[in-house]
Order: sequence, then structure tokens, then C-alpha cells
Amino acid sequence: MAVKFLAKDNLVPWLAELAETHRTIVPKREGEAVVFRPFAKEEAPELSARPTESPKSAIFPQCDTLMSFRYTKDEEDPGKVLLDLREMKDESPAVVVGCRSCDAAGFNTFDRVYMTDKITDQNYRARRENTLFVTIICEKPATTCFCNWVGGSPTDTSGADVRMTPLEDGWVLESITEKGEPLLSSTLLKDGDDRAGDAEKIRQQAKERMPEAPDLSEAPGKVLALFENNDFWEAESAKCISCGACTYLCPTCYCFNITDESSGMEGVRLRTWDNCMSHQFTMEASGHNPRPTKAHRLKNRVGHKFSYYPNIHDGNISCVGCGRCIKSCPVSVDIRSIVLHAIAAPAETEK
Amino acid sequence: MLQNTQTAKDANPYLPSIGTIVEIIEETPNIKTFRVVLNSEGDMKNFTFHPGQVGQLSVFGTGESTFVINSPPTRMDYLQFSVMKAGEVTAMLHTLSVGDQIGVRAPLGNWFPYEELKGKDIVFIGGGIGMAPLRTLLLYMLDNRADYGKITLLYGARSPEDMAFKYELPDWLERDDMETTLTIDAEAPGWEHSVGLIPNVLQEMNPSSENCMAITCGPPIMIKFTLQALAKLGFKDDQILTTLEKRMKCGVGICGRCNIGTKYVCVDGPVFTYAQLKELPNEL
Amino acid sequence: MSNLDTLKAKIKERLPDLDMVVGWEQGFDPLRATPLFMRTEEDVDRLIWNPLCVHNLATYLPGLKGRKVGVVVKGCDSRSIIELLQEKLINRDDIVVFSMPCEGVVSVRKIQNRIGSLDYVESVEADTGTVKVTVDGSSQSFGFPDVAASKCGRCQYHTALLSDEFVGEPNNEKAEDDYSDVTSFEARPQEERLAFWMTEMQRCIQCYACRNACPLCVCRDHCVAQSRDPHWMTQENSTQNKWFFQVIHAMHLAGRCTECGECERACPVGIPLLLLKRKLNKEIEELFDYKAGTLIDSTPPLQAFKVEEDNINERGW
Amino acid sequence: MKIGVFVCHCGSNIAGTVNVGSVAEEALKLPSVAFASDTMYACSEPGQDAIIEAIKEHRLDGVVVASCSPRMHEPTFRKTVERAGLNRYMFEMANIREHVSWIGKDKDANTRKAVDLVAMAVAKLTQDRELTPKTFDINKRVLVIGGGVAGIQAALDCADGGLEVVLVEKTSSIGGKMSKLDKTFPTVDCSSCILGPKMVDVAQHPNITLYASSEVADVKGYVGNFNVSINRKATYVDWAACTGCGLCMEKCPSKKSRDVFNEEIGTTTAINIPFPQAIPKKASIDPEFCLKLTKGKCGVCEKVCPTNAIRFEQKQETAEEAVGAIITATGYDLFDYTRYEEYGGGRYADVITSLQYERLLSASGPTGGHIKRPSDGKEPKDVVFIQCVGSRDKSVDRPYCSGFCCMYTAKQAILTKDHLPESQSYVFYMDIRAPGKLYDEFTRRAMEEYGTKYIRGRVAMVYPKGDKYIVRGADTLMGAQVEVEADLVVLAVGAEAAKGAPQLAEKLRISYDAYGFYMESHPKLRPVETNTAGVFLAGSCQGPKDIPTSVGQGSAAAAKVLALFSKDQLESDPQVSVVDIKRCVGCGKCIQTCPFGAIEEMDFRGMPKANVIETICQGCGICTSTCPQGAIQLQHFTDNQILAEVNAICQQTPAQNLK
Amino acid sequence: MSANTGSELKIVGFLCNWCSYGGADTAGVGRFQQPTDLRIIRVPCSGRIDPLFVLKSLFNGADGVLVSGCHPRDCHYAEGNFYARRRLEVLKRFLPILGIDERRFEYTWVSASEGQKWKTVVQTFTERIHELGPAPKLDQCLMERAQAMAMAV
Repeated sequence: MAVKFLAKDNLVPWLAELAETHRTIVPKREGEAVVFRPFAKEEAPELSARPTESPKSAIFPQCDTLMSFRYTKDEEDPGKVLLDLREMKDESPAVVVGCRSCDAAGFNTFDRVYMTDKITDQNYRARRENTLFVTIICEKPATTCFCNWVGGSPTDTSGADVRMTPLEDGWVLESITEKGEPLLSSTLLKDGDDRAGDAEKIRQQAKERMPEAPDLSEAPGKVLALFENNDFWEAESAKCISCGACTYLCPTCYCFNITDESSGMEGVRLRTWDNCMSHQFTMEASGHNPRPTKAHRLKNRVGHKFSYYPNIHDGNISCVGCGRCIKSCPVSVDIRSIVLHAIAAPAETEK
Repeated sequence: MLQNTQTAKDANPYLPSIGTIVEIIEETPNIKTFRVVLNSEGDMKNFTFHPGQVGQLSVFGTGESTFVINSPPTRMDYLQFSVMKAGEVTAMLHTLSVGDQIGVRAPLGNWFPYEELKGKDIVFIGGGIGMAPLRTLLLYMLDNRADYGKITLLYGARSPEDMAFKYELPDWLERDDMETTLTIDAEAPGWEHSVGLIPNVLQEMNPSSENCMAITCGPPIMIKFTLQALAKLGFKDDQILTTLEKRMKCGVGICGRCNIGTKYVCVDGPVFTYAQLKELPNEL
Repeated sequence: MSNLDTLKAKIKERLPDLDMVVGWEQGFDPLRATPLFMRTEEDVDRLIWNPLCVHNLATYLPGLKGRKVGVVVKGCDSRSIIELLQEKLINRDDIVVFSMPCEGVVSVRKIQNRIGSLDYVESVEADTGTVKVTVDGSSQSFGFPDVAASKCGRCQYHTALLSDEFVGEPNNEKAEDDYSDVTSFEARPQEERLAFWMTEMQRCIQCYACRNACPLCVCRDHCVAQSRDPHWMTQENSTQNKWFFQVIHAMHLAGRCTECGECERACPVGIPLLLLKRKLNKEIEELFDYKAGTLIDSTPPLQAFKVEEDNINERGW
Repeated sequence: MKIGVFVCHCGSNIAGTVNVGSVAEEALKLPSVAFASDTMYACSEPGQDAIIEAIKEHRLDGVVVASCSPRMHEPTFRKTVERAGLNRYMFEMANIREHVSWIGKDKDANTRKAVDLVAMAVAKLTQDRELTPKTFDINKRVLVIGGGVAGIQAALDCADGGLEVVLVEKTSSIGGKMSKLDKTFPTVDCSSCILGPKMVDVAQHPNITLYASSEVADVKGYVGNFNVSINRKATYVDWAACTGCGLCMEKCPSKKSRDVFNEEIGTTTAINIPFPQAIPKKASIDPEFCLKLTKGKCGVCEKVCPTNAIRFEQKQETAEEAVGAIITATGYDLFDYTRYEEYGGGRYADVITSLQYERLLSASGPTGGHIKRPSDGKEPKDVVFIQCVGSRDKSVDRPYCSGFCCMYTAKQAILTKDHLPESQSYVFYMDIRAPGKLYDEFTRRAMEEYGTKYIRGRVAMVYPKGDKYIVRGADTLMGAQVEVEADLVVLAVGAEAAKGAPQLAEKLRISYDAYGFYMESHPKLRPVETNTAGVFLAGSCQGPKDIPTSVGQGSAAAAKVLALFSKDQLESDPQVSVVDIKRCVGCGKCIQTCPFGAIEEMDFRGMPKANVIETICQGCGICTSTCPQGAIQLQHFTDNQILAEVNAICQQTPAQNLK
Repeated sequence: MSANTGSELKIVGFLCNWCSYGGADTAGVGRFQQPTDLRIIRVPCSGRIDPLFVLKSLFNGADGVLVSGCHPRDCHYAEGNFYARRRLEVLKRFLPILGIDERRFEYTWVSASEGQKWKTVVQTFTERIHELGPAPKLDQCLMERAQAMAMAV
């Protein structure tokens, strides 16, 4: 494991070096938001504020072309039309620098679904295997943070290839995975062993600053037990306005839609983020909707994260506690309190 | 159990095979049946599936929609799908003609436990387009007739013209190795078979539940009352099989649309016993 | 008894006849209020009324159509209720409107711009004079006008235009609205205006919080944004496509928007969406002398006409 | 979907400036197009047969014809595709003649444009859906507006055909302009002798309900089921009681009342029957001149009336009539002859209009048929006729030819000679327009037999000299200025649209041209139809016409109505709005904006939803552009269909957006 | 997909069937020569023209959009153009804030008999669009320019 030190002034040159070989994605301030964008020399990345969006799109773009198609006519018989399909995959090497530990850990949630022993989402895999994460630890939890509730920590390395710990004059960089090591080969990085201690102190402090986490081990069972309790979900969802801010900013929400768009004889099949809070998400062609109200939909969102997913995937909660859904919710719906309410709710009688 | 190329680990699960429509049958005013052959001879030859599995048909430029493969695996000249006009994709499918190319992503999902059903009596109860998934299993059983006990079919539709598979009905009626009852909701001129709602006709038929499996598919309201009728006839929850229709997109358990709690209809279904359904949260 | 206590008492009085009353309570941090759905007297005790009560609760009313609902509103919010009533999207008999004079609400975003990050807010003292925010152990004070929502600076409706229970002295002050935000933006060169939207809209994540927070976007569940018939939009995240949605949103609100600013406030990435609607309102006012949400018995101007228009030239070439 | 494209040469009309072959070639590259060819005349029988054959051979699901305007041949081709077994709405036209070949000479640019228009039509067709008309009952009654000769003919033909007819006339008698004429050209037979019996037929026909002194106030509904409000003006006489004896006229002291029928060449009484042959022969009071109504004194008529029919307190009433079709025969009015100040009309008593002259010639006129100058009652010797007063003159915004003035001027010159054998007539003319049967022969008789002097040229001015008038003008044939001394000057005033014609058009929802004349559906092939189904035109309301043409049109319009009513039910146009019940939120904005009241609120499982009444919907699509979520869609012009056309001309391909 | 390769610009026309489309036909019958840039979409009534069609065209790369209907008071459907007048006027005034030149959009009233007027309208509008030149295309290219510009401001 390599430990290096990156001086403040060398951040941009180092990123510029990375950008020569990788699609380099960094958090940037745009208007009043901090978003992930390709690195450009003219603009310094924003590493101190928590990014408004998650780095999800680096691997799972909001709109991804799964394949393109083209119709061609038979020369002899123009009534006969042939179809040509082309897969679209992006395998270019990429690195995300400056996302938080929890953000990078979010992809572990994806991996369990997108790359199983039965199927592999090839578009996802192509980017996932070729994208590295340089995460930055959180020195102090925000009022919306709860990574330690769901098995994470401000210094977590479960999704990182390299971890950055901020010091006064720069950052200590440690490689976490083998794939991360080459990122630290730059001559702009100095040996960081002498600063490792300072960094460890900061990390320790960061962990200590986290408020105590409640025990969520009961959550999967409790949430599922409330499935038929419509009053509970109606009360919890009353203020929800059914928008997609929570799901689209979430590092672990992985649902999508597939639609075709065409122009003339050619077109594309697109895979786009979709949002389980939307009425149209489960709307069937007949007009029937199995999740007709926002209570049904919020139940599915919370249920999926804290119950269904952990039930299928060895108890792993599909939430990393980044708190974006709370912070950016237009009406401040707080998923933490919903889960706590569910745990505290009196047990239902058998249905 | 997921043995074909579509679901193998390094295949693109979203990439359809291209097939050609070789025949179109106008079943009813709003149902058309499409017979499709995959363009790649190898793919067609290696294509295996089980009765009850579904496929996604693509009209490129419009989208994909899910249909049960309603030809049996014992008859592999083509794959057959029956399409009722409902949304955008089905409407577009209805405009296609023989020779047109479509995408086929199949087989997907689970299937009727035809191995376990061996030796049992079978009652098929189909309503409207719900006959399609039953047809594949019925034909499979007829092709392996010796393996199964008494086969009874009750098929109902709103009116004579809404009956699909008209061309096969005479054969099913005539065969002496199965018993076929057809019914429509209300009297119609020229109709020589039963008249009445499926659950009522089923009660009159009074099939024995002894060593018997009931397999039913149809519109929700019919299913509801058919389940009640079956219970009255002594069928236990695990003696009833049905297959669900649900909005699916990816078909491989990812996209998050078709789950009922922890179960994804596209991979854990669409075939469930009534006992299994009762275990699921109520979100159909 | 303070005004708020009187209001609570009034709500408790009416609660037995209502399915619920919608108000505000303190949210997850001291700066954030959150909508409160009161069904019991204990719920009512959590009600707050202060400059942090930014949400326009009228947004919930169309979704609760058919139920008896009380709603606490600021002056500006009452315009949305009037517009909803005017368009028959809610029933007057089913709603009870509670209100108090409003002296303005904060813009959380403006506070964020001042103090950098809102991640560590420890306490907030806000009244209509100053707003004092304590973050990470240190406090900062701001003059209220500096961190008030922009709409409050041009407020003409401190007092609700419609209320069943009004507590306090009505405030009938009216500020001027000269649409200087619109005119100054329009004074910029055309390429710059286009470039502005292209860069702002690129950030859009298509979450449609703008739409769902809007009290007058009543198609919500059937919005053309996600429909293929009509197929106005694709699911692509091209800037063109995302911007087109905002244009649709603005056009659908032309003559109906009450400028509550919820679209802009709800936007998680801070796109100044109200500007488009303000522009339309400015033109609607000039053309038809009409302000949405001020009269129950009128018709949105684009759902009406005059045979001889006062301010439209017949475009003879 | 398989689409066939047929690109028409239209002889050289299109092929002259559009490369028709390459349009077809390009069309074949378009999505869904399975067949494309060019054709000499797509609308001809072999052209249509070729389309049918191609549909069958290539199993086409829809057809695009690129040829003339759909306003011309869309119905033709819809029938064609229907004959081949397709739904008639699976058809689109690209207008490459009126919109391309006829308006540009650049063959390359035209060809590009034609290709685009075909692409748009194909794109729309791929979105088209089969539509089936519904049938509805019709009310087999017809409203005829205007009781001139065209309206009379239309009313009689309809009534004889077994239809109930409601005839509405603005003035107190039917007869129109023709009833004011003395004789008619070219036969010089007595106008009232040929018109009179027809008027009587109207009065006596059991199928005709006549509303005189009445005007159409409002029209609601649609073909087959119109509801018409008729304002019945106050006549101050109970027509049920009035026998038309005329005693009141004899006794009325207000003898200087305006004589409209006689073109104010004389005066009449305040209570009057306009002329002896009037139908209905009923008296009415001119409230402007009646002493009782203006000053409150008099009431003589009330005293003398043998049937006590006088009703000074009478008010305007409104009658409602339900009809299935409407024939508009509102005629024309005369150009205001005072506008040519240089002629002195209105200033000089002996400068009169041709219609005033007609009343002087008429035996039932104010002079009893003796030609007398209005100024002094003397018989004129030299009579000058000036033609084209308010015709063919852009300076007075009347660039059109009124058509019949040349003929009636010749007639009046002949009659002048008949009445006053010593007289001499002069006619200043621009060109002689005499294209009818025996018309040219008639003008020649005026010149050759009756010695009328025709001077080709414009009159510059008319001025009095002693008790005569000097008419100064140019003789363009002689190339000289001429001056003619005249005793009487007759201005051959042109026709203009009847006053109030545009207002009536708005009520009927038909269009009119810049001069107020009503627009026919097609200038050649649909001359008596309008673009509003169930509304037909007859006579001069469509443009100036002489009597035979007006009568012909009256019969033509009647035939159209009879044909329309030959079925008991009509098919409604399926191009109506349809509500997607799943997407409708019941906000009622469509209900609010529909001009026809064709959308109602209905209850759907406890939710309010919009519901379109198909027979009332006219297919304007205002609702579709009002509904924000697009839940109500006008069939055949849905958002997706129009968007398909937009996208066919300008669209960024998805590939362009790929990053 | 447009085969537009000459010097023409993309001008989309939305014309009501009864008046303006007829007026364009009348212009054709009268052989009134016009520029070839315009592509006409026929709709039943100007009231059917959702302003969003105009915006969609402009967003999709049209250089100009021309809408024409019956003269006010002459609508075949009685009221369609009254609604259209309000909506189109509002639209025209809306365009500047989007950074779209409002001269790229025009609406006018032409009756079925006004062939000459239609010619004048087409000619005037086409000339105007040519003076304005091609509209900026809302594509990736423009995005990059826009960003550079935003950074400079």
C-alpha cells in the first residue's frame, strides 16, 4: 500500500496528469450546486463542500445508449426491411476524484444486482471495471449524515481505490486497491509516510464525531411487517411530493427505464434513470397501477432500501447514509425518521 | 436452470436476437398472433425454453413489451406470441406484416412445473387472452400425453368473436384425450357451446380436486372469482397455478418495476402457485 | 396569547370537522421547516409560524381533493388557492384556510450562499429584522432583507387574499414589482441569454421537483414529460430536452402562475426557474391586465379571449 | 407499416418545375415506404386504378399522394384508397402543386421542397390511425336566408322536393332586386310578370314558412341540426289580421315617408305596402315617419283599419327554428353612387342610378312608367348612361366587374327609345361584357336598331349647364375629348356585398372575401357549397350575378340540400376529439374553451372527466392545444401526428445527442 | 432527414386549413412566385396550434416559424383564432428571455382569397429569416460555446 502526500498547489497539475490517461471526473461548483464534471484545467475542483449529486453517473449515466439500430431496405424489394443492431459500451478508463467514502460505497449496492453470477449488465460492467475512485474522507458529519447507521463510516474504504485525507496544506493519499496504486505514481506526489500519522489522527477524529447510530438490524423485518399498514405509509408519505430528487441524487438508487428514440431509419435504445416515486413508474398499458399512491411508492422506496434488498442480499442495506435525500428534498422528508418509526411501530397482527 | 445464451454471464442481457415474422393470425378484433423465427439459424436451433416462460418483443423505435411464448417447446418451427392491443408497443406490433423484423429477448422468467405435474389430472381455466400461457402448456402435455392424467380445458371469452385460437378449438373439442368446454358471457347467434361466466361454468363442470392441479390465467376479476370457485370445489392453494402479468422493462430483475416486495415477477415469476401469491405482500 | 397560540386554538377548534390540517413544523435541522399534517391536538402543538416556513402548502390540496382539509397559508400561498379554486381543481367547501399576516420568509439558498455550507447548522434565530445562524460554533447575523426570499421584497400580499380564520392585524402594504429581474436579464445580449440557459439547464437532473412542488402543475401524474403519446419529450438528458421541459412548464403556467417560487426553491441544483414564469407573468399583465390567483371568478387569460383585444395589434403585414 | 407514395406529374403542372422522378426515388428511402412511383395524373381513372393496384400488390397499409392541394382532391383519393380496402384516413397528401410547382421556378429547390413535403406526409401517415364515422339523425328542414329571386327559387325547389322550408327576408316583402326591375334582358319581358307568380307560389306553398321583416340573429349547431334564432322586427301591424286592403295607406297623413322600394325616387306613406304585388301583402309602419310613433299624435290608420290590425306597441320578437341545412341568398347592394363626386350623383337631381331609372321606367313606379326628370318632371331628350360606376375601378376599391351592368344599360337604352322615340341615348363604356346567350346580339340591337351611341371611354366629369348637364369624357377610340349635352344622366352602378353580409357570415361560420362576398368551397367544382357543412350559397351573395345565374344557383343549392337530405342519417366526421380517460384530470379547461359546447363533464368512477359529444364536435382542436397533459386529442391531428411532421423537417437525431 | 441542401433555411409554417392554407393554394393558383424555404403543416384551425409546436420546431433547429390563420372574427370554428391570437402573442413575447430571436417567429392572418397577401407574407418572412441567418442549433457544440461564455461572464 502506497502512502503519498499531495500538496495543495499540486492538486490541479496532478488531476491534469490523470486526465491525460483517464476520463477524470471531479466535483465542481456550478451555480448553487456541486456536481460531478470532467476535469478542466481552468476550474479548480470543489473538494470541501459535499457534492449535491452523487457520482453515480460516472458509471451509471442518467441517459445511456444501450444499443443503436438501423433499418435498411432491401434493394430489390423496398417493402422488405432489414434490421441492424449495434451494442454501445464505454470501456474507456476513468477516475472519479474527490467523492466521499459513502458515494463510492454506493456502487457496491449496484454490483450485487448488475453483476451477478447469472447475469451481467454489460454497459454497467464496462464502466465499473474501468473506473477508479479516489475518495475523500468526511472530517465532520453534516446534520443529514448517517453513514454509520448503515454500516459505513466517514473514512470507509469499501468503494475506494485511493483514499484522500485532507490536511492543512494538502492531502494524504493511500492506495486501497491494487488498481489504485498506479494513480499514485506521479512525481507530483511526495512520499506521505511522515504525514500518515496526522492523517490517521484526523480520521480517528472524524469517526469520533459521528453521533451514535441506532440499531437497524430489525429494520428489514419491521418494514416488511408494515406492508399492509396503509395508514402508516400514508402518514409517512403525506408531505412527499413524489418528485425524483431523492432517487436521482441517491448513490444507490439503480432503477431505470428503457425507451427507444428514432429518427428516420435509425435510432437508439436508451436506458435512463427512473424514479420509483413517480406515478408512471409502474403504470401499466391497461391503466392499472399496482402502486397508485405516493404511500405505495414511498413504501417501496424505503422498503427496498431497508428490507427487500437486505433480505435478498445478505443483510446489506441499499443505503449508504449520505443524506442527500434529506438535504435536497424540497419538503425535507427524512428517511431516517421513517425507518425509526417503522422499527418503533407496534407489531401488526397477522394479516 | 438459466442455461441459454441470453442469460449467460458474459452476454448482454438487453440485446435482443433479431427475428422475422413468418405468419400473422388475426385471432380477434384486438388480438393478433405472431409467429417468429430467429434470423440466426444457430440461435433458432439452440433455442430452448419451458412452457410458461415469457419473451420481450421489440419494435425498434417504439420499445419492448412482454408476452408469453405460447407455442410449446415441442414444436419449434417458430415461436408464437399473441398480442392484445393495449399500449404503444402492442399497437405498433399490430401494424407489422409478415417479413418484418422484430427483436426477441427470450426466454425470461420461470415456468410451469411440468415435471412435477406428471401423473396428475390437470384443469386449465383460461379467460380471454389468458388462454395464451395455458396453450403452451396444454400443447406440451398433449405432445407428452402419456405423462399426464385427465386433461380438462375450460376456455371462456366475452363473445364468440373474442375467442382466440379458433382454428384449434375444433381439434380440442374433438379429441377424446381431453375434455373441452367453451363458454361466452352471453347468448350469441350460432353459438353451440356453454353460456355463462367462467367461475359459474366451472362450478357446473365440478372437476374433482383429487390429485389434480388447476392452472388458470385471465383478467383479474375472473381470477378472483375463479379462485373462489376452485376453493369451493376443494382445490387447495398449492393446487392452483397462475401466471402474472406485470409491467416489465429489463426482464432480468434489475430495473425495479415489477417487484412485489422481495419478489421480482420477471425472474421469480411469472408463474406462482396461489399459495405463493398469498405469501406475497398485496401489491398486484 | 400570541398569534400563533390563537392560531393553534383555532385549528384545534376546527380539527374535529377536518381530516387534517396542513401546516409547518421544525425539520431535520434548525434552519429547515417541514410540512406538518395535523390530525390530532398533539400534532397541532408542533405547529410553527416563522420566516422559515417557506413551503407553499397549497401544493398538497389538489392531491387531497375529496377530503376535508385545513391549510395554513402565507399571503402569497393564498393566491395559489384562489387559482386552484378558479380552475375548479379543489372544492371551496372542502377546505378551511388559516392564515396570519406574513412579513416574509427566508431563502435557504441565500443563507447558504452567505455561509457556504448548510451541513452544520446548529441554531437559527430568525425574525423579520435579522437572521442569526450558528454554524460549527460560530454565529453570523444577516439583515432580513438580505436573506429573504426574492418574492418577499416585492410582496403585495402580506395578508392572505382568502382565509376562513385569520389571526392578527392585516398588513396591506404593497411593494412595487417592476420586474427588474426580468428586464435586466433581457438587457443582456441574446447569445448570453441563450448561453445562460444552456449552462443552467445542463445541470438539471430531470427529477421534476420543480413540477411536483408547483401548486398549479395539476397534471403531475400524467405529465407530458414522461408520456409517449403525446411524445413532446424524450427521456434523453440532452440539455435541449431538459430545457424544453422547462419551456413546457412555463407555457402551461402562463397566466396561471402565482409566483410562489416553489419550482425554483425545490430545484436541488438551484436553477433559477422562476425567471421564465415571471417573464410570462409580466407579459400577461401587460397584455391582459391580469394577475393569476387574485380573483376567484375570472378565467386564466389564455383560456379566454376578447373579440377586440386591447393590447394586441392585429398583425397586418 | 407499408406505405405507398405516388408522385403526380399533373401533366406539366408539377413535372414542369419539379423533378417528379427523383421525388419518388427519394420517397422510397423514407421509413415505412414500400413502394413509390410517379404518375401522370394521379386523379385520373388510370391514375387511381394504379394506386389501387399498388395497394393490393404491395399490401400497402397507407398511401401518400404528392400532387395538388388536399383541399382539391383529398376526398377523391380517400375514396380511392377506400375502394382498395383501406381506411380512408390512412391517406395523406403532399401539396406539391399549389405550394411548390406553381410558385417557384427553381427546379432543384422545388424538388427538395417536394421531397420534404412527401417526408412530412409519410411521417404523419405512420402516426395515422383508422377512423370510422358515426351516424346521426338529421332534421330535414332548410332555412333560406334572403327572399330575392335566388332565395325564392331555392325555397320553391326545396319545398317542391318535399322539404319544409323557412324563408327569412329582411324587408317587408320578398322579391328582392328583381321586383324593382321594369323589364329583363335580353328578352325584354316584364320583370314582375315572371317573378310575381313565383312570389305567389311562395306565399301559397304549404311547405314554406315565410318570415318577412326578419333577420337571422344567431345560428348554433352543425349540419343536420342547426338551431336558428330569427329576429322578427316590429312592423306595428298584426300581420295575422292585416288583409292588405291598403285603406290605411290612403288615409295616412305622413305622405313624405322614405320610399325604399322606389329607391327614394318618390315618397310613400308612413304605413305602407311597398308595392302592389308584395308578398306578404301586409302593411307595416315606418317608425321614423309615423306621427303616432314619433309625436304620439295621429293614429288614423288604427281608426280606419277594418280588421283592427294596428299595434303601435309591438316589439321585436325572436323566433327559434330548427333546420338541417341553410341556403344563404342574401344578394347584393348597390355601390354608393355619391362616391364619384365628379359625376354629381346626389348633388344633381337628374344624375340618378340605374335602379332609380328602372323605377322611372316601371309602370308601377312613382311616375307610372313615364320617364320624367326628377328635377322638373320634364321628359328628357338626351340621356347619357355612364357604365362601370363602382366596377373595375381600383381607386374605389372595386376592382371587379359587376357583370350585368353592360346588359341592363343596353336594355335601358332600348326602353328609353321605346318610351320616348324622339330621345337619343349615349353610353360611355369601357368594354362591353356580353357573354351570355343572346346577350351580345342584344347590345348590338341597342346600337344598331335603337341608335344608341356607344362611346368608349371614361367620363371625366358631369356639370350642369342651364337646365342641362354637360357630360365630358374621352372617346378613346377616336382619341378625342367629347362633351355630350344631357337631360338625364344614369349611372350604371355596380354591385357590392349586401350590408351586414360579413356579420351574417360570422354567425354562419363561413368565410367571405375582401369585398364581403361569400367564399364558395371551390370556385369551379363546388360553387354553391361553403366550407361549413350544411351551409350553401345562392345568387349574388357569392359575387355579382344576373337573374338566370342567380336562379340557376338557387336551384343548384336546393339540389345540394335535397341530396344531403336524401339519407335519413348523416355520417359524422370522425376527425373529432377523443379523451384519454386515464390521463384526464377533469380540470374542465377543454369544456371552457370549446366554441361548440361539444365537451361535457361526466362522472367516471367518482372522478370528473371530460367527454366529447361526437356529433357536436367540429374538429377544431382548440381543446387539444388547451389540455396541458394532452389527454384530449383531435383525431387525425393529434400532437404526435403534428410532431411527426415537425420532426420530419427538423429533428436532431438521437445519434447527434450521443456523447 | 431533410434533403435541404440548397441555400434555403428551415422555415416551418403552421396554417389553418380553411383560410391560410386556402390562401396559400390561391397564391399557387395565381402563380404568385414565392421563396422555397417554407414547409407548410396543415392544421384544422389556428386554435389547434399549441405554441409548443412552434417552440419544438425552434428547439429542433428551425430557422423560422410562421403561423397563419383566419382573420379574427372569420374563424371557421368561430373562436379558434381568438385563442390563437392570445397564445401566439404571449409566445412571441416569451421568446426573448430564452435567448431566441423573436423575429424568427411570426403569426399573421391570411384568408383563403388573399393569395397575393400570402405571397407577400412568405416573401417578407423568408427575407427576414435570411437576414437573421441560420439559427443557433441547440447541440453539443453550442453547449460548449455556452459554457465557455458563461465562464467568461
